[in-house]
Amino acid sequence: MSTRYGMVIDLDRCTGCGACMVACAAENNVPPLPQATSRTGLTPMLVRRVSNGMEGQARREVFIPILCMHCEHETPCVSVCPQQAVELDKGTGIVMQMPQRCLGCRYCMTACPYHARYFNWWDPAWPQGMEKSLNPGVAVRMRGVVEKCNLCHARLHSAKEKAAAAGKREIDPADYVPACVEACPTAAIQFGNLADKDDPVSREAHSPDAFRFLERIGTEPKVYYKSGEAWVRALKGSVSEVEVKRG
Amino acid sequence: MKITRRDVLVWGAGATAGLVFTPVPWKLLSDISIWTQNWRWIPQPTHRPVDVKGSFCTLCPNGCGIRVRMAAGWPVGVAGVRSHPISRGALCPLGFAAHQLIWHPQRLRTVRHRRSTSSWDEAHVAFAKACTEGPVVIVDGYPGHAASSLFEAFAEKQRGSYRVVSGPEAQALTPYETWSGVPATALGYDLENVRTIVSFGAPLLDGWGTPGQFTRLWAERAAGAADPDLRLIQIEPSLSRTAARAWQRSAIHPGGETALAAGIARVLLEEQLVQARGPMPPLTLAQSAEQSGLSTDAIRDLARLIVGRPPVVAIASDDNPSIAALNVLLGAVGTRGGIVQKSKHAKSHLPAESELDSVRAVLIDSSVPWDFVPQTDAEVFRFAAWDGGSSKADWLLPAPGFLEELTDIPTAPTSAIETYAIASSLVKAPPGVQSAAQFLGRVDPDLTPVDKIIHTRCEALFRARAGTLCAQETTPVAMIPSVEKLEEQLQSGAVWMGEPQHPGGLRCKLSEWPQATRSECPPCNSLGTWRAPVLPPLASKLYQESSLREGPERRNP
Amino acid sequence: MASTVLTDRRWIERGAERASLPQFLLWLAPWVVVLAVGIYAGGLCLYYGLNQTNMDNRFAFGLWIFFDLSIIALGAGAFFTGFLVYLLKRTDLRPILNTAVVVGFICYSGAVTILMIDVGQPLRAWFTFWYPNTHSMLTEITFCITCYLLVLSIEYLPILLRNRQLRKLPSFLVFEHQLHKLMPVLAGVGAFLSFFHQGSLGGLYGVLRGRPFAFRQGFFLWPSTFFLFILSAIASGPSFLILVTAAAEKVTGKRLVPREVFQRLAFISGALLGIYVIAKAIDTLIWLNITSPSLGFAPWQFYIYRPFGTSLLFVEIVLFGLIPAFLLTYRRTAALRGWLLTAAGLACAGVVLNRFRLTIQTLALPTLAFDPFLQYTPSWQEVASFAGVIAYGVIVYSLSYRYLPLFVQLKGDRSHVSVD
Amino acid sequence: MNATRNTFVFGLGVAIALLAGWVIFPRALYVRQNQLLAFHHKTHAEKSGFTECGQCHALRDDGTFGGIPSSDTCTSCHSERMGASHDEAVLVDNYVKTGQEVPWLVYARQPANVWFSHAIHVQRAGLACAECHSTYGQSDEVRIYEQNRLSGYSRDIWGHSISRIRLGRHDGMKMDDCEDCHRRHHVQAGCLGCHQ
Repeated sequence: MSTRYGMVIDLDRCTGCGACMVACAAENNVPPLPQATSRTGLTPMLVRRVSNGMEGQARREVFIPILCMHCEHETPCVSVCPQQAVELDKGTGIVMQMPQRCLGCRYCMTACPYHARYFNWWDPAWPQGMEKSLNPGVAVRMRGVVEKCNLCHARLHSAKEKAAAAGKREIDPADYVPACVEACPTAAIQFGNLADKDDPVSREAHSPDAFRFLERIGTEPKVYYKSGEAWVRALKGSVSEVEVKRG
Repeated sequence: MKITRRDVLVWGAGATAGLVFTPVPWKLLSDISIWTQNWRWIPQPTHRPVDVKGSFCTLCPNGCGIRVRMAAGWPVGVAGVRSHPISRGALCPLGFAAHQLIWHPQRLRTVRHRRSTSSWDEAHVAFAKACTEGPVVIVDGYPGHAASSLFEAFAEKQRGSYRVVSGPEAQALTPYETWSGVPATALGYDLENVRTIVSFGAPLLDGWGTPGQFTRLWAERAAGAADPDLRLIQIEPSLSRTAARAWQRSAIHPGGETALAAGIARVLLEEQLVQARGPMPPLTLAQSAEQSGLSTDAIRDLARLIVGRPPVVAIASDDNPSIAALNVLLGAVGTRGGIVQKSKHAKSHLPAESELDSVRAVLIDSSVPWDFVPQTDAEVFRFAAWDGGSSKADWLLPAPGFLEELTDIPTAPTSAIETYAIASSLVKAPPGVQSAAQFLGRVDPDLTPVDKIIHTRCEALFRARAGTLCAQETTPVAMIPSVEKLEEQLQSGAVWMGEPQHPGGLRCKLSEWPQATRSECPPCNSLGTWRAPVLPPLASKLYQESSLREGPERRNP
Repeated sequence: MASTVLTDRRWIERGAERASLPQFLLWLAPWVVVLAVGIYAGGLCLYYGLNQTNMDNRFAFGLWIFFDLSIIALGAGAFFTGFLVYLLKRTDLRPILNTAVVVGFICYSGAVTILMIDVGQPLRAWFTFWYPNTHSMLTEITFCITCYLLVLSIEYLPILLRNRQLRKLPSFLVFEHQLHKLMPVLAGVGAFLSFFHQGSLGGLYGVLRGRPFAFRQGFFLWPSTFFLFILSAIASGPSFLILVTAAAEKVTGKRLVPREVFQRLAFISGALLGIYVIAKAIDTLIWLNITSPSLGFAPWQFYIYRPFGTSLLFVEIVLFGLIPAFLLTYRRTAALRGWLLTAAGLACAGVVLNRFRLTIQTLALPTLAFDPFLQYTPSWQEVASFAGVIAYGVIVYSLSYRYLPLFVQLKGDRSHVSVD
Repeated sequence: MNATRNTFVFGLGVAIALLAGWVIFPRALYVRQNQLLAFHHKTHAEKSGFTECGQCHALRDDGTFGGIPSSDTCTSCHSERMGASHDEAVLVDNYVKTGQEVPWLVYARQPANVWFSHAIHVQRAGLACAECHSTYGQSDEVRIYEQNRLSGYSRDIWGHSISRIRLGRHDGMKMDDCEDCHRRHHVQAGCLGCHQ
């Protein structure tokens, strides 16, 4: 049975501390560029701050971690890439971006409704000496290519290698936990195998409070969100739907 | 025969035609695109093996447990440690990129005297001279760690004095010290057992105390529930990230905390919602309503809500005595789930600000926040690993940075349980770097060096045979064969945890409602108790590449 | 002597009236400057990377995609005229044919240049041929445009070889003659390729399920925009030819093609435009009422952000659609030069506006409920390279006009070449 | 006359192009370097009595591949000079004694974006080392390391036939070669399987 890695992010638990963002950047050797802005930076994991549009005592806010949703069906970015630099991995369900194949046309970025893809506008650079702190097992991307969340596949690699060395075929789930999941201080991000009915994550994914953003587009994202607050769940729709709900 | 222009053309045509049938164009096409995949100016990580070392974060007094991934002798990643009894696997966002700080562009590498390059010898001469001429003050940021006792010993011998700069959480505990006589450093919050928390602007979910501790508790016992087991009531003028996630929230006028505390106290006493019978605050309910910006009814409801689910504790963001007094009324002092005494042998310290005139020199340890500037005309020796800029200090002395120095980690300020840990130095400090303790050790060779002090402390722990050692599995100290074994385990990331003290024995005598004082320290910023003057470059993403946090502005050049 | 140095008479068609060389150079000078700046700007983008542009992660496609889509649509006149002349045997259009080829060549080569500047790793562009993803519209476009540019170059060659001097080389003449026999085939191939990539350019955004403003239901594997793009392209192509030729006539102060040709083109353009607009209207209705609601997007939400109100829709369909369609087809108005040119202009404006909305508006509109509406202003580097390509077009056209027999009817129809 | 002359000149062009392309170009494209020390696999195998590659090139506990043994492995025999050769002196004085690593040129080094696990290919799939590395392990030669001037890759990656037509069985370590082998063994990895 093939694995389908996915996440359930409990928005009620997210305090917006940003640990996931930093841990992700450190794990994946994202360069700290002084000139990068909120629109040109590289944030494979990005926590967004969203309010219910009210003011004063009635105002509510929620923090929404946005990463690649690893769409399972008609994955928008896979079909558009002209040279097979994007792939939905058969074995794991991870949507995979190959920077070394990418020609930087950015068609996939226009295709992604979640804006979870990022372009290397600059050559990656580190302050003098800091390249020694690069994480082994993750290749640094060059200027002019697209990158995104690969579910920390470097960790999947070492898990596989460890299993192989121990003569096992299947990896030990404990060995493969993405950086953001590991970093979350409130365990708001749950990671697991959606194809496995008994996996807590696939159970969570079917709870009444669970939802996915822009579900109706029909791309079957594998990153679920959950919240007890109706106004937060309403955010899954388009502007129009939310407006309608807000009345 | 002469070569005509036509010949050249024809020859060229032939050569071009021929070239197509050689590897040249095709191989070049391939190699050039491979070249774009391996640009020489783009650094790549090392091939060397990775091993994981257990240690502790020294960037704030809370000392969260960390796992450091090391390759080729350098740290390449930081993660939390689940088995740590207080931080419980969590780190603040800044911690996850802290290993970059070694390479921070603002790293201080040379001794500077009034902004011009100088040498350690000159600094020594200057400081030794100062010691002979008059009293010196040593300012420490992490009271209770091994270097602290070295500082104290030195100050004593030099007829100087030892002062402490404590963070907002610790300061919030000072009123109880004045009323009970128990030093603030011996107090802590019994968060594990509390069921209602009234936070007067304390950033509980935003780097307050040991970041992992409360957020994890809140996530397990409060998050998302309509009527949670742990009620978090946030009283704050603005919609902070804590307020945004709190169970209940009251927006009050800025600075209205004191008045509101008084108002709530009055309601509690008038409606006899608590055992205490006094003291009654001077403010009438109307006055406190007017000053806090809540209606009198709102204050009444709030008071009733607070006592609705004991045990309850009020947490202030600074040393506001009215809020402390409210805790006394609520019976939250010296009781389960309230403010408890964690240790018997903690000392109280002079705050760094108090009388600094007629002092010859001030030596500031690198653990002291960069923005602490002593109000004195004495000669200032400032130790720091990073140059935060615009320093008034006469001497800037490069200190070891993150992971570079052997130090021990005493109990975290807010913790209710005593802990002890050792952060061994995993990385060789750059040349020309010296800690304040080493510096003083050279001035006065008779001082016991830090490693010795740590060893004696381990011996003390071993002899006491109390508490447990938390690593992957927890083992009672009594089961550990030798002090060497104990020290070795501590060196490799284990944490010693003392037995929880019986909450009783802490009594606050409060005859009259305290006068409102000007609060000394500003409320914590979103950096929590972060002490380094710079941020890890990657952490600045939070400010620079997302709208997640507003300010402080990126602190890197 | 000096006069002979400063003259290029021997390169110019016998009997053809051309401005003096200095005059001509004076005309070229400003364009050369613009081209130079454009090349510099393009160089900056290639050397320092795309941080030179104002594009960003959310506005990942900028000015260039709009530019490419527009000029390729306008360049459609080339293949379409060839198609009419060679395959539908509309020989009365022959006089415009050479212009069509040159214009087409300019547009396509310009588009490819811009494309190469605005991808992050141009040196890897060949991967598309080596590891093609057959599901991608962009693969289809890359293949077709590259091949068609080749075709256009071959079609351009005989015109080049007919230059007075080059003609003198017998081998060239033979070659040119052979090529000429090939023309119908090439026209056929060109037409085929063009139909496809014009379509796939429409598909480029039409397939974006994640962008409900652009997404369209399809027939077979192609979204409706695939066919709308073909239609709009072949509708506006001839109009553009009219404009270009008219402009040339204005500059040179000569009558270059017989009026009937203009009439003919106008009618074809108008008729197709009419069909296009109707199809477009129907498509819009289907999209507004079925496609986008089914994805959870209410039609009104696409139009609440200024300046992208419903007024644009009206402009595109009526002002730049129905009206020029009428003016171009109605014999009376088509006969009046003023009306003719206005109408042609409107028709071209229509297709350009359509490309603009599809490329730029799609990216500006939010998808997630908490997305902002985005602004984007191109950097000078983008604008300059844009202008550079236009300058390049003017220069190539001027040179071709001066030294090549673009308007062969000047000496009667010379479908077969005679050596003089 | 004219025609024959043309054909001749044209042919000359073709000939020169072919010569340059097939003979000069491959030489010009690669930089040839000697290893710093003349290490002989055969001798070491005989002296040590090792029979398996894995006895020196071992897997680490976490399954990662040890690669070329570190210089302290040499210490066991080369703690003092064994013979008068210059290389021996260099090895002992500059590396064994200082504990520094010998800067070996790695013939089979893959670029940073490739993730290759010896544990999976050797341990689990049971491939013989020679499958990829040929029999260099038994040879007594010290190969010259050829580096591509443009890509910086070792010649072994592209393989020694410049046209890659009729490559030796163990020649070439390009993605195509990996894919061939995967196809032969019906193993599907996907991009993610072998790339970082």
